[in-house]
Amino acid sequence: MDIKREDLLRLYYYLKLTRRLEDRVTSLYHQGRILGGAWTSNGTEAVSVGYGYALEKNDIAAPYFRDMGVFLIRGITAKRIMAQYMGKKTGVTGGKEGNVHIGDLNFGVFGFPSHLADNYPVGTGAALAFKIRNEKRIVAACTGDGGTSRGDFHEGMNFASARKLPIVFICNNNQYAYSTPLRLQMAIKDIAERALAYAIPSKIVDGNNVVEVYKAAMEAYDIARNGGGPSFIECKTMRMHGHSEHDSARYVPRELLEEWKKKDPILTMEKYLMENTIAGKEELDGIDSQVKKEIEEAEAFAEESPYPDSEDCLKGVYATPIEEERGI
Amino acid sequence: MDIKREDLLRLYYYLKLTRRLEDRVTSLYHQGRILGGAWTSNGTEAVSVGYGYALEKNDIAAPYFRDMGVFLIRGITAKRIMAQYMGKKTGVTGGKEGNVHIGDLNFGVFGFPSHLADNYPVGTGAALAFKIRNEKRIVAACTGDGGTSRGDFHEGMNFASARKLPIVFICNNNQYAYSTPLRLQMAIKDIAERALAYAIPSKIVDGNNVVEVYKAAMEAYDIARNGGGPSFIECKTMRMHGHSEHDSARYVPRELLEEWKKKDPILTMEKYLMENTIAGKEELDGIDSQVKKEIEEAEAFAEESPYPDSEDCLKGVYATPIEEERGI
Amino acid sequence: MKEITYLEAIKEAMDEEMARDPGVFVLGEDVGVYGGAFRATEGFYEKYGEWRVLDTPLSESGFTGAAIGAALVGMRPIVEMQFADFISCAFDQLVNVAAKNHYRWGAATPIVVRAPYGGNIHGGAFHSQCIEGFFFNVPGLKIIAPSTAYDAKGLLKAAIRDNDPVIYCEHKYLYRRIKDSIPDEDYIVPIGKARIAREGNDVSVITYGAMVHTALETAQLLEENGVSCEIVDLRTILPLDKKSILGSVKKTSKVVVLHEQTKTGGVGAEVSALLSEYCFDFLDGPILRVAAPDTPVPYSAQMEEAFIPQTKDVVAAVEKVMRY
Amino acid sequence: MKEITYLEAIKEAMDEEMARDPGVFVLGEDVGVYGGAFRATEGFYEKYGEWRVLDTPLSESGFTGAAIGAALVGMRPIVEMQFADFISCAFDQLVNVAAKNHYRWGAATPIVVRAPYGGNIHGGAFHSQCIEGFFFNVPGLKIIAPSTAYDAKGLLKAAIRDNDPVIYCEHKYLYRRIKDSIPDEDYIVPIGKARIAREGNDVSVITYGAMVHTALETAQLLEENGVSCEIVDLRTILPLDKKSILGSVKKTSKVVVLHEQTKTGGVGAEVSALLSEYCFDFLDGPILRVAAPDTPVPYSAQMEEAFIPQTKDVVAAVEKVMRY
Ligand SMILES: Cc1ncc(C[n+]2csc(CCOP(=O)(O)OP(=O)(O)O)c2C)c(N)n1
Ligand SMILES: Cc1ncc(C[n+]2csc(CCOP(=O)(O)OP(=O)(O)O)c2C)c(N)n1
Ligand SMILES: [Mg+2]
Ligand SMILES: [Mg+2]
Repeated sequence: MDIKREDLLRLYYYLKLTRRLEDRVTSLYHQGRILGGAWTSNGTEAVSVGYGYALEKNDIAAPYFRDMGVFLIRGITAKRIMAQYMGKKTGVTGGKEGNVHIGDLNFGVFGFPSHLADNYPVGTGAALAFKIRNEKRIVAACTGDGGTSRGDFHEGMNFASARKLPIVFICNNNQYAYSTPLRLQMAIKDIAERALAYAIPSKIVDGNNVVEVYKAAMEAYDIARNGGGPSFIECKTMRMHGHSEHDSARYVPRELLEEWKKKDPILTMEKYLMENTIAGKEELDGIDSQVKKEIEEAEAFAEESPYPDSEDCLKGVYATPIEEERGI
Repeated sequence: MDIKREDLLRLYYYLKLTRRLEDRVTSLYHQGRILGGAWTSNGTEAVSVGYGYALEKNDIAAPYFRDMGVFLIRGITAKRIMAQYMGKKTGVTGGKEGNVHIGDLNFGVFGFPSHLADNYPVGTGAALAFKIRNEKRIVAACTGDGGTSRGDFHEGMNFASARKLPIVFICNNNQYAYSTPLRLQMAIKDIAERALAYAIPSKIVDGNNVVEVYKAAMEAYDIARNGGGPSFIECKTMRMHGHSEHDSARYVPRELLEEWKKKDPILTMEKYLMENTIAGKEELDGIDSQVKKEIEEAEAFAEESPYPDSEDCLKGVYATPIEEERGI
Repeated sequence: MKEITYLEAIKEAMDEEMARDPGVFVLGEDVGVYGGAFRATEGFYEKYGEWRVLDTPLSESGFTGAAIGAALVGMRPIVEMQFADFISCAFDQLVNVAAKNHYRWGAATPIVVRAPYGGNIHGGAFHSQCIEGFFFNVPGLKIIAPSTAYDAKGLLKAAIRDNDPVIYCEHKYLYRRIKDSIPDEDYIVPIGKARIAREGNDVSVITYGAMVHTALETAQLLEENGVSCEIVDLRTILPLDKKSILGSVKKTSKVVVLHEQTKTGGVGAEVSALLSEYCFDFLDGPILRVAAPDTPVPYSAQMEEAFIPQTKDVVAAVEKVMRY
Repeated sequence: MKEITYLEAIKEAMDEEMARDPGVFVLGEDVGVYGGAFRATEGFYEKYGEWRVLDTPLSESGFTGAAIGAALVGMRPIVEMQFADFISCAFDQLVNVAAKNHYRWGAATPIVVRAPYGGNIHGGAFHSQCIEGFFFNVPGLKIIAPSTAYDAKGLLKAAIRDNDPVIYCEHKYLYRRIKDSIPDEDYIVPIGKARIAREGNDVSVITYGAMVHTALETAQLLEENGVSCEIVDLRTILPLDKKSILGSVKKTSKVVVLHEQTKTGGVGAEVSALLSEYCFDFLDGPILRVAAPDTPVPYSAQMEEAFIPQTKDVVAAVEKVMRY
């Protein structure tokens, strides 16, 4: 599979945008300028950027909380995300929700419900709708390694495979679920083995290599789009920060982090682009400057944005409110 | 593995006892003498008899509703079961519960909660207790083919394997879940493939051959008892009645039933016993007479038993009731 | 006009909506070839095909989650729980995903979950539960519970057209036991509006579901004693129709709240609390509740009869408030 | 005597019970090496080893079910939900297995489920929920919710020794914010008994959890205006201590019910209904409820503050009933 130069550069751009956005959120968190906690995908950005970029406009993403790349790629701007993190009215959810609990149907992104793997059945349902309506759209649903232990992982995968639905399940295997290592999470060696239980074809990819993730996603999407049913992609990577920014992750062996630091997805991509003479250092620096500017603007936008009104709290519980209810 | 003659005859006895008990329940149901519905394991008795008989006294069974053989083998008498079916005070649950919703800790049988596969995690918990306390006891938990689609199947299997717990998971694959055929339930060919997702060793056995089921269970129990962790046994069989006795099962192809009728577990066992000259027709008839008598006595016992008192309805909600509550 | 049963009303509502709107489809266990455990979708498979009448794997969370996802991309799924009791397995998807989607990120989730609920059928603890209590404290859900064939049809149609997740509590005991004359034309019964099932002046009996019929029996018996009962059939449980509840009690000043659900934390508690809060000056006596005792549903006929509120219990309660 | 926080009280209770009884063990996500998301089991792993402080796979239904099974064979498991909100995933096991085991087939299920609940921590809809409403209509469960460090310890010990499934609602907001002097000796606080958190004569404020502190602030403020509030801290939510509730209101004749849980179908509705039913003649005015509005928990500080009942809201309610 050949990837256009332009696409490779966009992948690089989104890797950088994701990293810089989340790094900035981390700083702001430590400065006390974020409302609540901060979760980042640091070190694993290639997963969400890779599978997110492979989606077509009308497809649906059913993400989890380390999928910042997906949000950005689909069109949820850094501005809105930064405002979201600060609990502002201009945030993705107008202050109703926080941080990575983002969704926007205008961009084909399902909201992430905290409850891990809930989006596997939910994504399956969108794929079911596409199948019923005979539309050539697909769904990509993602969860973490820990999320694969949940019943909803099983029920979503099983339903999708029984009906051969157009969905691709992604797993960000960053080796830890909060403090829990894979060893206590499951007895199998590769999470891809879970897919055997559903006769779902699976692939293991280097989750730090955005090109690999992107290619695997493209192939799987293609199969799904053409009636071939679901696939499962395990992206092997490593969570480089704590579970959230308040967690120092002392339980992770330092050597493991050292080892994975060398495989950083951005470094990996820079090397790939330069070694294959797709882009030079200057061009990449140019992209980085653009990203920096975008993040600065996003922060300024968020800072200047107003907070929501307290009365907003009562709005939006129902899509079809019952008039009589307002009487009292 | 050699099986003692005495054990083979007991296996035969329990096959017969299960069949005759449930056949009688079926007749009584059609005469309107059963309270509520009637579910039988007709055609699949070798599963529960085989895995139930292989258990030792201190082991735990976490059964599902087509496990009549297990109830009987563990020591819950036909009398109490018949009374249970009639909603009598002398029934296994004193009239609080009905039909196959049976459990009795005196005999190491966990109650069956209707919600299929709930007993997979519950059984896993008992196995965890045995491991914590370093006891040489094991658990056998069972569900149907349909039950394997539930999240609790996944969560129970996964936890048991991550901790290498002494439990054996049994699946009564009778090819239908109510009216739903395997084809709509899952995309895999053998349910045993589900075990691959947990690195749990599995075995497929002829679920109509009680000797095979018994042997497979013995082997798996042995592994579990000696620290080898969980196993999964898929028993391939066929549900020969409707889902419950009100269901004519028109959705099952008649040829399929014809084919499986020839493989009836009782016929199979009789053939085995006679061809291997373990027992002659007369001896088997003798066993059958004994079974018949037992069922007749059970029915008489149940018929003569009193109904529960209506006030019993208020008793037993809590194991430690709160005295003050009684004030009002 | 034609006479149909409560069950037929449910069936007709789905059938008509499926014919009207290609986005409507049914999924659940055994709803396809078999036509559903209670036959509510009989013939649908033949009529609408296997992609609009879907037999699912045995996985309530999975297929409820799938319904939510389908709804998010424009479908109007109807989920059939085989028995309401199994909705417990889909609790997380309903409470945390469906109920909160719109508030959290502005996405409407138009699903209907049909929940065949209630006792009196010797089903025991797992085939008789009233499940409205599981969801009654969950903003974002709507809960409805028709007591007549007319309402069963009209409310189900309204639920299917509604843009919010609706739990539709259909009482199994009523399926084949009650009938109504139903108009030939399309109609809906609006969600959120109670119904005065019988007008009266002396006491309000506020109830819903199968207990409406118990209340009607009570009213008939008491009429002979000169007591005039007004019966309020809530129809929608969440959100409650406060106006109708308060309106009736402002007239009668005496109240009995009746439900089959167990007493503590039941819908009756909320009705009572609303009255004490907004209607206290009109109250002429204590607000009595007649409800199932706080136990699981027992199996044996004797215990089940003691468990489910009977006409005599309601008569006793009404007589008690009338003595006030 | 020593001063410890609410969180330390929880930790001590577990620690002492684990030391006392080898059947007690803890399981849940990250309770082991990490010591729990809120550090409630810090040091336990080192002290009791990996088989009594179990990091489980991410599967609430699985490990809650496992706790039930372990309890059935004689253990006394403590399940930690990382946040109470995730208890939704274990709903079926709790409601249909744990709650009904004893009634259905006579088997005691002594498990404790620790549920770190409540808002005021900018956690949004999935990290702030009050979950008592999910279980309040489920006979067979016990629900407790301490408001002080003293009770946190004594109630948790009682729960661990209790033979029934207990949902232990520990308010996250209180973890490090409140302290108590705790006796050095072993003690328990009995399940099923409310506590008069402050004596008073004019009005009863009935509440529990973090709101007890809001009520105490209210009482202090109103004392200056000459209003004497009695504060009833329910402590046990299911079953409710009816005697204490009725006792207080028989004395004061005026009531405000207060909780952080959303209003409709909350515990307050039941308290109100009990009063109207058993104490009507003593009531001297409407029973007002102060509670969160019927919405999911919003995230932004502005909205969350509007959502969670504040002292000023309780003051207003008390003043309103006092004007009656
Ligand atoms: C059902 C559920 N239980 C608990 C949590 C709390 N929680 C949030 S993230 C997390 C660990 C997730 O691990 P994993 O799935 O591997 O994703 P990662 O954070 O590593 O990307 C936990 C336990 C949750 N979100 N959902
Ligand atoms: C969680 C759950 N959903 C639905 C049901 C209703 N139900 C009872 S038995 C059954 C089919 C069971 O199929 P299977 O697991 O294959 O067992 P079998 O009856 O074939 O032995 C269904 C759907 C149930 N008991 N539990
Ligand atoms: Mg992870
Ligand atoms: Mg089956």
